[in-house]
Amino acid sequence: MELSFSIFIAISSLTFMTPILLASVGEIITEKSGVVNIGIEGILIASALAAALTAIVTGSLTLSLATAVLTGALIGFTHGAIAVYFRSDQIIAGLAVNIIAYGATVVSLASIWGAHGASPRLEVYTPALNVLGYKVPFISLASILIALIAWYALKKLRVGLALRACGEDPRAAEALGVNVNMARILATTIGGALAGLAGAFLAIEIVGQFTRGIAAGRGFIALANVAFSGWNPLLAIVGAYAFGFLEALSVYVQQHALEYAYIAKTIPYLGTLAIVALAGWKARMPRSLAKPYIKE
Amino acid sequence: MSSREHVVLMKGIVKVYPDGTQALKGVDFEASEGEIHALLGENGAGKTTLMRILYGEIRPTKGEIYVFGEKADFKSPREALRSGIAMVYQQFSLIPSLTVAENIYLALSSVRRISPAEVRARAEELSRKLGWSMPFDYPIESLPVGLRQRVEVLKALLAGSKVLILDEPTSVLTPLEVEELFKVLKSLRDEGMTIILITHKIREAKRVSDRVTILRRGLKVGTFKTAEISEPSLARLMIGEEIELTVKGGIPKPGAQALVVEKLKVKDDMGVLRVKEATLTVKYGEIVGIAGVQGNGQRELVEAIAGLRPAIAGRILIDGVDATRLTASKRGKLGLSYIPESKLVGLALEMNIVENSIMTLLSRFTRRLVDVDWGKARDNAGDIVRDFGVVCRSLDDTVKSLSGGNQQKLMVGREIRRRPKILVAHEPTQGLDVATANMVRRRMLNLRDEGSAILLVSSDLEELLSLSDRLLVIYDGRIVSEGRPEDYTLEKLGLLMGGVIDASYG
Amino acid sequence: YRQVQAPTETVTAPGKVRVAVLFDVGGRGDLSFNDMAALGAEKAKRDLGVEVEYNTPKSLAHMVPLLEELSRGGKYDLLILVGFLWVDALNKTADKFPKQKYALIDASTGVRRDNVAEFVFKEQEGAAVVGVLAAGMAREVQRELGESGPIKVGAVAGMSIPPLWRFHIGYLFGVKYFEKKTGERVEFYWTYTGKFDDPALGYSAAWTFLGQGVKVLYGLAGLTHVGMFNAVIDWNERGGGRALAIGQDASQEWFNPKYIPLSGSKRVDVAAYKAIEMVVKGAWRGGLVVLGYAEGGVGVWDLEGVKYFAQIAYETGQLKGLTPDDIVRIVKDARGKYVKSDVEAIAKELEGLIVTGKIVFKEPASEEEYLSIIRELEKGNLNAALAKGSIG
Amino acid sequence: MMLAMGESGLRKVYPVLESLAALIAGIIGGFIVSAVLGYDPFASISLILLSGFGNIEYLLSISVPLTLSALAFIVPLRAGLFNIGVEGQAYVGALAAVYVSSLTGFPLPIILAPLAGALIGFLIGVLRVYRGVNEVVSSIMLNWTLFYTVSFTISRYLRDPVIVHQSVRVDRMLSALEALLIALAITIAVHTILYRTTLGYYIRVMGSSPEALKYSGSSESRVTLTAMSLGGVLGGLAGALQVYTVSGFIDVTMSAVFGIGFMGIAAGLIGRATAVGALPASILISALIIGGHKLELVLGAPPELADVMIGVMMLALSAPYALRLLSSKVLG
Ligand SMILES: Nc1ncnc2c1ncn2[C@@H]1O[C@H](COP(=O)(O)OP(=O)(O)OP(=O)(O)O)[C@@H](O)[C@H]1O
Ligand SMILES: Nc1ncnc2c1ncn2[C@@H]1O[C@H](COP(=O)(O)OP(=O)(O)OP(=O)(O)O)[C@@H](O)[C@H]1O
Ligand SMILES: [Mg+2]
Ligand SMILES: [Mg+2]
Repeated sequence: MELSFSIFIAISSLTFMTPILLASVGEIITEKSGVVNIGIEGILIASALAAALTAIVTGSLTLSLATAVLTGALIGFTHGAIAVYFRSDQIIAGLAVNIIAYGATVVSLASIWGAHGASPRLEVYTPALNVLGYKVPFISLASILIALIAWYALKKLRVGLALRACGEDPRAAEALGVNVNMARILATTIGGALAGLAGAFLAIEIVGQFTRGIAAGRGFIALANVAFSGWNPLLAIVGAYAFGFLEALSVYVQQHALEYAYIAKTIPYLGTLAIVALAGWKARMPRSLAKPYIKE
Repeated sequence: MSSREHVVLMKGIVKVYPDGTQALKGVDFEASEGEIHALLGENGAGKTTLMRILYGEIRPTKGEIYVFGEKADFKSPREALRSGIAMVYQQFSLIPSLTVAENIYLALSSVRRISPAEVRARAEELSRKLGWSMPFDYPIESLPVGLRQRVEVLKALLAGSKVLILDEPTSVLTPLEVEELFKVLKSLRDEGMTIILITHKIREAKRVSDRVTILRRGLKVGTFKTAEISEPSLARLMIGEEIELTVKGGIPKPGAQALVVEKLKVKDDMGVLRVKEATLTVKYGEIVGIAGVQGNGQRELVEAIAGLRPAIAGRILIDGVDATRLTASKRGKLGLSYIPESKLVGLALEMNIVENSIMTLLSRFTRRLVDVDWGKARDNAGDIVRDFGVVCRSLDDTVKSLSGGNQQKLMVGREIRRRPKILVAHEPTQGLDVATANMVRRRMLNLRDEGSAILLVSSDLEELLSLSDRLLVIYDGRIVSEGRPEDYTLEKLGLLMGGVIDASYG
Repeated sequence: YRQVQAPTETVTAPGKVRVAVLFDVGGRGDLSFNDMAALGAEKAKRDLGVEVEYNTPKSLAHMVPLLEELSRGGKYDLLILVGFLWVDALNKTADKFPKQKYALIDASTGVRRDNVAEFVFKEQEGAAVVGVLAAGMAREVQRELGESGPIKVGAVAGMSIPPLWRFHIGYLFGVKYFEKKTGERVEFYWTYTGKFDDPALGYSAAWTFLGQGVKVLYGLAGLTHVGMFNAVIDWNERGGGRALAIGQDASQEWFNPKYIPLSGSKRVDVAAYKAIEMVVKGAWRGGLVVLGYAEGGVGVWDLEGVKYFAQIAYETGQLKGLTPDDIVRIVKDARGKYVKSDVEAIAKELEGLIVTGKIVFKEPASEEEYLSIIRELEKGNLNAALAKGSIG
Repeated sequence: MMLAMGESGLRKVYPVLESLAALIAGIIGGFIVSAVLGYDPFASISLILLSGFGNIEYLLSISVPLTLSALAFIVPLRAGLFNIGVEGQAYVGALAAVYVSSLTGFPLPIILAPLAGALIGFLIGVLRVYRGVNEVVSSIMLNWTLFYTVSFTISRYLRDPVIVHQSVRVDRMLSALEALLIALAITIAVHTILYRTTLGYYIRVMGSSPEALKYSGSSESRVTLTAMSLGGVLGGLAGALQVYTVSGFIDVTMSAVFGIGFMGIAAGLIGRATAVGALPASILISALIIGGHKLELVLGAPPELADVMIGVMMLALSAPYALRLLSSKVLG
């Protein structure tokens, strides 16, 4: 690879990692509070549709982002509330979110635009910066910032300590004066909101419209990235970036080995797996993850 | 009500848990300013429940609460904290992965706005005043229990509490640490604080409290001035019937060496060396007790003996066989049985009683290599349940649905009924009421009399003194003393357990 | 060069003919052959007054039972099967229901049956002309930017399956033909994204190519290449670069006529329409129908076609802000700007060779054969791709 | 709370009540979505619910491989392991079935396919035990890796001489009845393994508490490896049965097998993570999917309406406590 091309790939991977990073950080926040939400894929899809619909109807980027974030937050909130008050099996509920979101968005696509695959094109863009001559969407930088903030907040701020307390030992957290139920719902809502932003980014910045099942598994990649990172937002940046970078690399490798095109496609997946297996940082998940907290 | 005296007033408290358990059946309770008030009662009497209600953690089914003369209706501990009530639970309310400072900050900031730096400064000042040196930047999980309790107390005091509830605070402390704690409590009382001390140790209540309230099976028996009531009458009021407080065994007839531990070194989950060259021997037909403050390596020691934790160095001989590298099940086949301290280890809570009843002896209930004989297992489970009085609806109940005490009975019963050649028992009577605990003790003595070797680790010193034929003291991962129980006084034991003296002394 | 005509009106016949269109897995919304099949059927519905129903199997697992059930039911005069995944189901079913008529589109069972009409396309032929034009367009973009060095063209493809092998061969052939005729060096970039439904992946694959200086990208990946379009648009409008995209199957210029001035055609709609028409007119004939350049089955969309699809998009609300006429005007300008007459001449020449049958492309029967053709083409051996005729 | 006398009786029927309630919730969910989006809700729902049962042979042939996939998910789940790798295991199982069949003919593939699946399950287990890699991470990554690797193998080594994109086909197919018998036999086997054997015992102990497992004399690594391998065996079988009862071949786009692992998770969970629940749940899901096909054909509504119903059903099943709350409110 030439140097300038390497720099190009290095910079543009920032764009491609963004949805995965945002969703991962959201999920880390959610899981730190003791709730697991494997419905991120569904949130990505649903909020991408919300972003597209709003952008088309209003033409406003701000509104479009806001609706997507709100949609994500709403789904996250619902998931959290069901988990907290109905003590749901969070895994089943999350899978259900995925299935419902996929089905409902395809059905909506047909009933809103009479289309089966894609919405009309969106005529909005997110603002972007120019880094060494290459486009870097502002949201991509923001996503890194969000990861840093999440890391800092989880480590230092009261709200972060409180969240972690809920994920470690909800009973003790409650005794420490934390409202565990509220904290968990708050966390899933924030997690959902970030996944919502990721969905909007996917639709607005990358694809330029809504397409059926637009996330194409990125929600699950984000989920894997959460475990990959050991619930650390900083390492989540590394994981998301590595995946984006390896995806680009696989395109490059194929050029030189057409007969191994299929094999080249495995690069991002095997590469990520190799990183986790070799790095082997001992990840400890929040002790009370996915366990309902029953007060009495 | 006169608000001056009755800092806390609870009237007609009834509590029915969601599963229908009637924990409190109309209890009145009051505590005044500047007193240490002991709340005495057997296991399951409702002491903790009453205080959890006062602390706002759970809501009473019926009843009224007044704090400083005002009607209180706390919806959460946060509200109670704001009103000046703090509680230190039996299981500490600390987040293991957070540091001391973070834990304290989290607790204080839920009461009012405060910066981490300010919390830190005030915590340091207070601990200096109490003469404690606290490792503020260490995660709780790296601290010994005694220190964790101090964190809890610091937390409560810093929150500006006027009422401090302590739930069985002494059960995890050395006698020395108990003294320390009582000294602090008394000085706090003298400063005007109200201290409610939950305990079922009559002697403690007698020593430290000003007044005592006794609960029995969800009802209040009465409130008395401590000075005006004797220990035997307290015991009678508490238990409701005369029972022997201690069990005495026959004369031991030690035989061959059953269990030998040589220069054993063991690490804990965090990789910290917890057992540092421990050496001990248990012979057939004797009970060897180990005394020690929680966190001095006894858990790692017995887990290593049971085969749940690798030994870093040293040897373990079971019935003469070098078992250092053997798996837990191989050791079981050599005749070793182990009662763990934690029910999470000793029981599969999601599974039913029958399934749990064969957990350590699956091979005895297996036909043709893999086929589990459930008929036989069911019989076995029925025997345990009957023999140890496990209260359950049916043998198909999940163990999760049993009360803590009944879970303990099931686990202990399973191991004792196995008639092991060698039994390693870690806190075998925890959570059991006195009658059942005594039954378990008697069964262990029977086992010994039948020739089994027993290694008993317990935090109940009276239990140790009355059951052991030989007594060891563990401190900081080493056996620091060995002798016959008659050789020890409670005071000397305390000093040994606290590491103040070692065996060479006296 | 001859461009493919927009679908034109035909006779309106009466009759209560019932047709079911059975899509490929994934179904409508691929902006590619499934949608095109629906388009043809809808046109037949309007023009021929037939009743059309649609069905999308959830997975290949459902194809055999579904087809059997519909055949047994006997409710439909014609079952249109879209995509090669139906081959097996058809082989299992067709002989059991000799009265049921089937039309298989974009694949062949390899067996001739009276009740089965099969429509296959010579993707190589259309793609070859696209290749010439793509190289020419890339050259103009490069000139416009004042860049020197080899011309760079590329494609973002879906999965490595036979239709895409044919596209690959044709496209590369066209590029090499251009190289031969002009003597200008062209670098060729091709990637299989492995998916037909992941536009974000299409974006990142395209972006990687654009970063390597590729100036024209051909989209051969269904929904996935929607992301490629967006990457090209971004590259122009926000990346500070200049590049063009080429669509495929339907005319996709209306997506963004400025940067997508060209689309290859593959008339799945014509095939569907023809099949229905045979039934309606009582002119059914089983057997293989090969739709090549000469038959108007593949090629490059002309402005009429561009307008036709822009019109559909306009009516369904997909196209906003611009009218179909605007689209046509912009496309015309763009084509004028980027397709120079020398290139047009080369394209015409190649087209002539194809239409007159002077050259006929090989049908790769295996992946090995496909790969070896590609290797030869890369070396400049154009004849390796030909079953008949040769390039001098 | 509950009436004291009926309590234990109620406990027994609760799972059934919950499943019923979930079905109803699913129906209501589908009803609302179809009504909101402008399709006749009564017609839509009755089509989706009933038409699936019109052709039992069709229904069964689709349900059987799905059952295997559900079982493949359930077995590790009972040990607390989340086997999302069924998908990839099914790929290699299908590949092995087709390949071995081309070399030897029936019944050997049915033996070797599970072995291939087991290898993948074992690998996931090894990564977890020896490298501490969370099985969710490795499964997700391996699924895609295997997708492309199997595609590669088909396109390179297994093409059909006549129809290029297809692999060599298996030499005989199983009838729906044969498949059903196999599924029943395997269900019984899995149930027996889980509840009657020492292995199943240890699997369940681990699912309850890994600490207790060690205490009971087994080890987490051993059970992890066996449970994942067993899951892999079933996943491989799911792929093989998909080929043997449904498709007869696999193609480079893997569409014969694609998605079976993910649907299996849904079926396993709707079947309440029990071996005996897997088959009924698979039949229900398959019927809904077939119903979705009919819906599109008859009403022109998107077949994905069936997905919405399946999802709502799962959501309802995820929170049995909601039902308990509801019934305690209703009963007083
Ligand atoms: N969460 C709960 N749900 C149902 N019943 C409970 C719960 N907690 C306690 N109980 C029951 O309430 C009664 C009182 O329990 P509590 O914990 O208050 O006793 P205690 O006096 O503190 O006992 P101990 O000395 O063992 O701590 C017991 O019968 C117990 O079984
Ligand atoms: N969180 C909970 N939710 C529902 N029931 C509970 C809960 N915790 C405990 N229980 C039930 O409450 C009862 C008492 O439990 P607990 O362990 O507090 O009793 P205990 O005081 O230890 O009893 P024992 O006197 O036998 O030791 C049991 O039936 C148990 O199943
Ligand atoms: Mg208790
Ligand atoms: Mg208590």
